[in-house]
Amino acid sequence: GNGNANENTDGGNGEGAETEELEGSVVIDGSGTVYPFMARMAENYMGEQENVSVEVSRAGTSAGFSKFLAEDGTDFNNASRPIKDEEKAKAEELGIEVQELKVALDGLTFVINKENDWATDLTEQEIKDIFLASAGKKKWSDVRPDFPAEEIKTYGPNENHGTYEFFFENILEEQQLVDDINLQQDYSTLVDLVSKDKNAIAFFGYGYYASNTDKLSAVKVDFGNGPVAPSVDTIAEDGDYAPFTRPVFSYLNVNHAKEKPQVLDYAIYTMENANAVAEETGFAPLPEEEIKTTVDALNNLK
Amino acid sequence: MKHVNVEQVQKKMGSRLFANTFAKTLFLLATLFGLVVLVVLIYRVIQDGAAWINFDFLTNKLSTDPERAGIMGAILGTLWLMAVVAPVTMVLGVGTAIYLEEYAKKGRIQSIIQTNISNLAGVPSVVFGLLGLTVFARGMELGNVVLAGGLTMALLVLPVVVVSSQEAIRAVPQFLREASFGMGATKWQTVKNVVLPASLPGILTGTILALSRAIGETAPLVVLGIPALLIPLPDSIFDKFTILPVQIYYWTLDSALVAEYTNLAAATILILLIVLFVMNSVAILIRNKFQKRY
Amino acid sequence: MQKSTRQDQHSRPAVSDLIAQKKKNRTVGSTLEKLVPGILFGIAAVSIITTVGILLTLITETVLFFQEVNFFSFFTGTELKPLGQNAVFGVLPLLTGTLISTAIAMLVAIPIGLMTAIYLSEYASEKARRILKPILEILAGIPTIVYGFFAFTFVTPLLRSFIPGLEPTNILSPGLVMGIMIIPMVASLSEDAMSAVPNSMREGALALGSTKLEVTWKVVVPAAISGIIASFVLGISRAIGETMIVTIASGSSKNFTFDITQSMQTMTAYIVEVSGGEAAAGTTLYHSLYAVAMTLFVFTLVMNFIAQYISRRFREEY
Amino acid sequence: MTVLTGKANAKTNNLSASTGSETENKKIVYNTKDLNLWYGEDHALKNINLPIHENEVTAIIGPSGCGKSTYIKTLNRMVEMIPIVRISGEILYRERNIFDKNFQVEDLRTRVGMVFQKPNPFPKSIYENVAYGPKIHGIRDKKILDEIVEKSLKGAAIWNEVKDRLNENAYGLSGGQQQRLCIARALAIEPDVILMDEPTSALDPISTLKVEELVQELKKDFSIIIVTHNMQQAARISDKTAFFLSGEVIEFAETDKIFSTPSDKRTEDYITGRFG
Amino acid sequence: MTVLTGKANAKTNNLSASTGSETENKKIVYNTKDLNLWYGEDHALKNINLPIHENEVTAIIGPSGCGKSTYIKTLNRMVEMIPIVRISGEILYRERNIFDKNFQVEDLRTRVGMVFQKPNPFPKSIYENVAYGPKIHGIRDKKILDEIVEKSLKGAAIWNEVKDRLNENAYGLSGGQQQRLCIARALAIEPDVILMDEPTSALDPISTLKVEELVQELKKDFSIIIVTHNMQQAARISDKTAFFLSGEVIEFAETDKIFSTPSDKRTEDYITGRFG
Ligand SMILES: Nc1ncnc2c1ncn2[C@@H]1O[C@H](COP(=O)(O)OP(=O)(O)OP(=O)(O)O)[C@@H](O)[C@H]1O
Ligand SMILES: Nc1ncnc2c1ncn2[C@@H]1O[C@H](COP(=O)(O)OP(=O)(O)OP(=O)(O)O)[C@@H](O)[C@H]1O
Ligand SMILES: [Mg+2]
Ligand SMILES: [Mg+2]
Ligand SMILES: O=P([O-])([O-])[O-]
Repeated sequence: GNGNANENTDGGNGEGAETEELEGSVVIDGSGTVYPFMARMAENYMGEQENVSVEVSRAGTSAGFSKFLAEDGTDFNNASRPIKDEEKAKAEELGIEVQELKVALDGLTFVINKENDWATDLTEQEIKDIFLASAGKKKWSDVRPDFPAEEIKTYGPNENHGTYEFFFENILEEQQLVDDINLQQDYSTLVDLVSKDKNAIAFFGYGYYASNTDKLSAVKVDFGNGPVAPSVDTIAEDGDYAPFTRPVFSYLNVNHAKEKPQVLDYAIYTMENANAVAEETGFAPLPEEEIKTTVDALNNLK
Repeated sequence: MKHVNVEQVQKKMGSRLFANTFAKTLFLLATLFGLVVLVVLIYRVIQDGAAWINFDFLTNKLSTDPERAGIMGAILGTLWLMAVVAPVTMVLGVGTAIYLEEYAKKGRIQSIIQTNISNLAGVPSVVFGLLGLTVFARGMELGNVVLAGGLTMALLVLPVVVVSSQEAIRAVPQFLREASFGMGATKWQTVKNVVLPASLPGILTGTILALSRAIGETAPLVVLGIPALLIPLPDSIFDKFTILPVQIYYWTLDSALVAEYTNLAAATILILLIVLFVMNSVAILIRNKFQKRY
Repeated sequence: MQKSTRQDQHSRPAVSDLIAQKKKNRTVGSTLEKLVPGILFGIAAVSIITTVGILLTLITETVLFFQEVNFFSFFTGTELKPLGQNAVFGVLPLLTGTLISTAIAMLVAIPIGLMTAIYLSEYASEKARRILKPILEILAGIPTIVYGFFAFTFVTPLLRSFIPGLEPTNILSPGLVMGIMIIPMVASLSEDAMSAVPNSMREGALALGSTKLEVTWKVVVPAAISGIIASFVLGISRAIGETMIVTIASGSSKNFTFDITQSMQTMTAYIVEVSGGEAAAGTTLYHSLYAVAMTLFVFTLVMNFIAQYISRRFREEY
Repeated sequence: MTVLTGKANAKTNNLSASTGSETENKKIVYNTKDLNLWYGEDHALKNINLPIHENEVTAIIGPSGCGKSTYIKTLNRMVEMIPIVRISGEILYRERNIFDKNFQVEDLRTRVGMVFQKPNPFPKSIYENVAYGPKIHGIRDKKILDEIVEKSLKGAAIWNEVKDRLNENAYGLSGGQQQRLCIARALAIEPDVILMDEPTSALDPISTLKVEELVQELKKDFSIIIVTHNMQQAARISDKTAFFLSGEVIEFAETDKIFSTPSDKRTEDYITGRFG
Repeated sequence: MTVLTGKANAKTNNLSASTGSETENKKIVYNTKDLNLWYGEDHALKNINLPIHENEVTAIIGPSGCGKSTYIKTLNRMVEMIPIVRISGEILYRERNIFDKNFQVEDLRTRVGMVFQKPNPFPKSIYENVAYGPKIHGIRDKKILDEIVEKSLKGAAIWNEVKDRLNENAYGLSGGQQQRLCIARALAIEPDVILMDEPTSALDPISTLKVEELVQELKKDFSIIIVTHNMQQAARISDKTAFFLSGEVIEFAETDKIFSTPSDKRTEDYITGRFG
């Protein structure tokens, strides 16, 4: 339900200069990974534009796209993976023009319980094996003989999430996951589950780990050159954790941006402040020139 | 021949009396169990939340930063919701009660409506949420605004108001109606001038209890799709909104993300419990003050 | 006659004349009078319309769902994977979740509720009753979200300290807390039923040398049994429909299992999870919401009918 | 049984004819003709014929359950509030059949006031109780209302007791005061006839006396029909008396005559306390 | 008032002494000594002294509210179910004070059966009603229970009417049958004394007669104390009669004597229907 479109049909307000007071609403849904980033961004923005209401939800990337690509859909969809071809096709069919905003970089992080003192560093292959049905790793001792002979409990975000799709498609190369993996809708549920289960291992965006370092440990991953801990530095584009790094996006409905000045204004604001907010919320920043290009593209929409 | 042996009876007496005392203790403990749970629950909530309640917490807008987060939005949302639920349920509930008690002929239609109301009272609240989502939010294209939420909640608590209003109307003695009819008053005049004023305290009590049920319900509004982060304050029934229980829900869900959210949730629970306690006390006061005047 | 004499005494016309005069202008009033029954009937019909609305909403979308998913495989399927490309819709994981949580809740609510009712109705002094009943009412008035919070942040950690295998989200803890929530309902309905048993019955039993326990167990409870059972059935219906406690404290695993230490999802929690902004209208996922809600609705409706039937059919005539 | 009824009727008619001469200057306000009433299967009023004259007090006496209340409630059609009631016959009020389709029952009740066995004031102020009738009939003018209230309360002989507390709740009054307030309330719409169903049975002797005096006073302006269990009361205050027995009118005549020389054995038995 | 009480007591004592000679071979089952009972502030029983003998029917008569039910309920301590009751004095049952700490009330009630004014069978089968008492006292053997049920129902003169429908619900019986069932239920635990509080007041004349005959029959095996409103009944069935008046025993003597030559004026007045 996005009745907000009607709220602003009078729309005349925001056409002028940037200093002008804007009003109306901005509706954002999509990635849970990007949610902390976007929530903070929205909050900051509303501090400056008091009459604009930005609401942020976190249904997950894929679920978000289905709400974004609809009549009267959302204004932005956050995504932790790029838009898919079939989603593009859907947009075209509906006549929605979509602008991709790459907002930050995230590192796929594998977290374990604080009491887990064996799996603190694993090789890239070991991690994949843990999650692959074909590898048949039931117990930690199956991964390495000196690990305890206890059952591995795998957790992750469910299929609504870009994070799941990134892991499944880009890292596991679409091979089947173990059947008993516990997939959840909410990231905080995952944090909670892992923090209370000694044999747990889960994957999600770095940001969720960064705000829970007191509850979880991150697995250092050996990509061939020794174990690397994920951090804002290592997940950067040329960092040592780069194999598990992915860009995160927000997709803008350009039609809405043209109709509603507050939507466009918010898009520009997001890009201009992306790196600052990224740092606060556990993402790696983007190169300045990349941001500049996006901002220019947005300014052209006016 | 004697079948009942006095000595044997006496021998058994001891164990029977012990069983009685034992059972009595057990029953008392069972009764106190509820009390204990209540105490623990409230103690826990106070422990987690009391320290977080202050003026800023009550008056600030929502924020992702626990130090700055406040529940003004949820408080206003709750008030706006009541502003829809109260008149709608009053009109529907009291109207239905008047119809059933004063106008309907005892028969099929009346018993169908009556049965329907008691069944409606047993329909899970999520189902009402779906009704609201389908009919008000999507069907009528209201979106997830106060009006849609309020109408959903109004239907949800309607049976409470109907039943308590019926009881209140039934408690108005017949002789008052006769007195009015005897003056040449019409039925509606009698209902309006005699029956309703006399049953008003009962109706109000029921309505307040229904309202307190409405502002404590979470599921229907979650189904309706209240955004996780909604900072602006609602200022009309066409605005998006959140209410105290929904805020508690999201903070509990996100407590793994930011640990302090547990405290915010607890603090909000305290506020909600206080509001409910006040509302119920008012209801009881009204009931006691105006009870049995004839 | 007297009317005219009265008019002489006073400057104003007689009341009866005034009334007659007003009556002529009262067509508006009498029109209203004629409309009122119709208006009130319209209002009373809203509750019927609501039921019809619920049914229509559920049925239309459920029908769409069963065009996409086989009816039989839905009700016998043990696998529920509503998301992703290869969605599978089997409702059994939700049914077991619902039934198990209800069973746990009733294991708490029935004995404790009944014992509470017995204590209040048969043993407690007037003074104790006056203190205890309002406390139960408070317990009944606490919003379920608060119970959910309580289950998640207090009961689960507490249970985990002595049930080692218990998962952080599990069906046991919300089941227990749901039971606590239902205690007041069972207690107060059962107490009503027992209070309706006439005192002469108790006197008859006491005069035969019964202890209070024997009076209660052999005479009062059997005499009130239909009301007591109806209270249980209503409790079950309430447990089946309860949402927030399980949503918060039982996670969202859709495994088909009977292990109460595991996370399970109930029908209600599924509805919250899927509708909470995720499903776009028109998808199978969205339709599944209604199919599950329909199942839930039928369950609770049947329970309510059973309760009504029991208390009507077996109402004791003393 | 029908024979008996026939006899009773015949007698009643004779009587009313004979009394007719004495009251021939007085008009008939209410004339009941062959009235029968059933509660479901229960035949509660049987072939009632009863002419009631203007500016008189007509008492209705009879043992419990004989149909007194039923009859008096039929006169203003209040009895129809009970769904199982069926009626045949006619009641003419001022020569119009009250069961006529065109006769609005609210109209009838506006002209015919009623006072009940138990005082039944509304849970409102004393003022509002009396003003209730005029208000529902559309009189809104505060000055006129004030006048009506004062006059009615004076008419019911209670003005002096309540004039300083008109805005207090009527439930603060004693039972006797409440009953007189109810009479005032009936007077406020200046009815033509006042029906009273055992108006003093819930009152103490002193209040009873006051109400009795009031009834005597009121008959100057109104026609009064009063049901009473109390034979002495009937003898004291009424001009005519009708004796009911199991739904029939056994005898109807001047009160003096009924109490001195009743024509029917059953009347005599009842009056002398042999049954009832 | 105290003077009066004193007088009454003195008389009562004399009487019991005088009757003592005639029944000296019979033991005293119940002896009430200086019993006083209050409901809150309300002094309901005043200085009662009453010896009751074995295998006799003792009737208690008196106007409504005089304390008959209160007294009989004190004999099996049922009166204590009302929280505001206070008691002083003694009641000796078989020479033991029933208010004694060591005297279990369940024990007392097992030996003293009671039949109430309104029949109060349990909503169970006829069989279960009668078997209830034996069962709670630990008799489980089906054969013994069958025997007890048959014997008790025969004892209560209802066996023939119910023997073919023992498993039907007791509520299917008529009022009179229900009352006899309640008597059978009391007999089933083979009590020593049976207390009856107006056992026939809810029954029709034929049922009443049956119960009266039964009482006469039962006194061979039991001591019976019966409260009755019905003077004729007391005269017909009792051996001794106690006349209560506002909580006091005015007179206690052989029934014949009470009804032929009462010693107290008030007794005479009551018996001849001058009040009550
Ligand atoms: N609402 C009713 N439904 C069925 N029967 C009724 C109803 N009201 C009265 N009756 C029956 O009609 C008969 C006459 O009743 P009514 O109340 O008129 O007697 P009454 O003369 O006023 O007696 P009382 O002196 O006790 O007031 C009685 O047999 C009564 O049982
Ligand atoms: N539960 C009670 N609480 C307070 N007072 C009571 C109670 N029961 C009886 N009384 C009072 O005690 C007095 C004796 O009552 P009791 O029932 O013993 O009279 P009774 O002789 O059995 O009368 P009846 O013939 O009407 O049955 C009465 O004044 C009564 O009001
Ligand atoms: Mg009457
Ligand atoms: Mg008695
Ligand atoms: O919530 P996601 O970022 O994984 O889509």
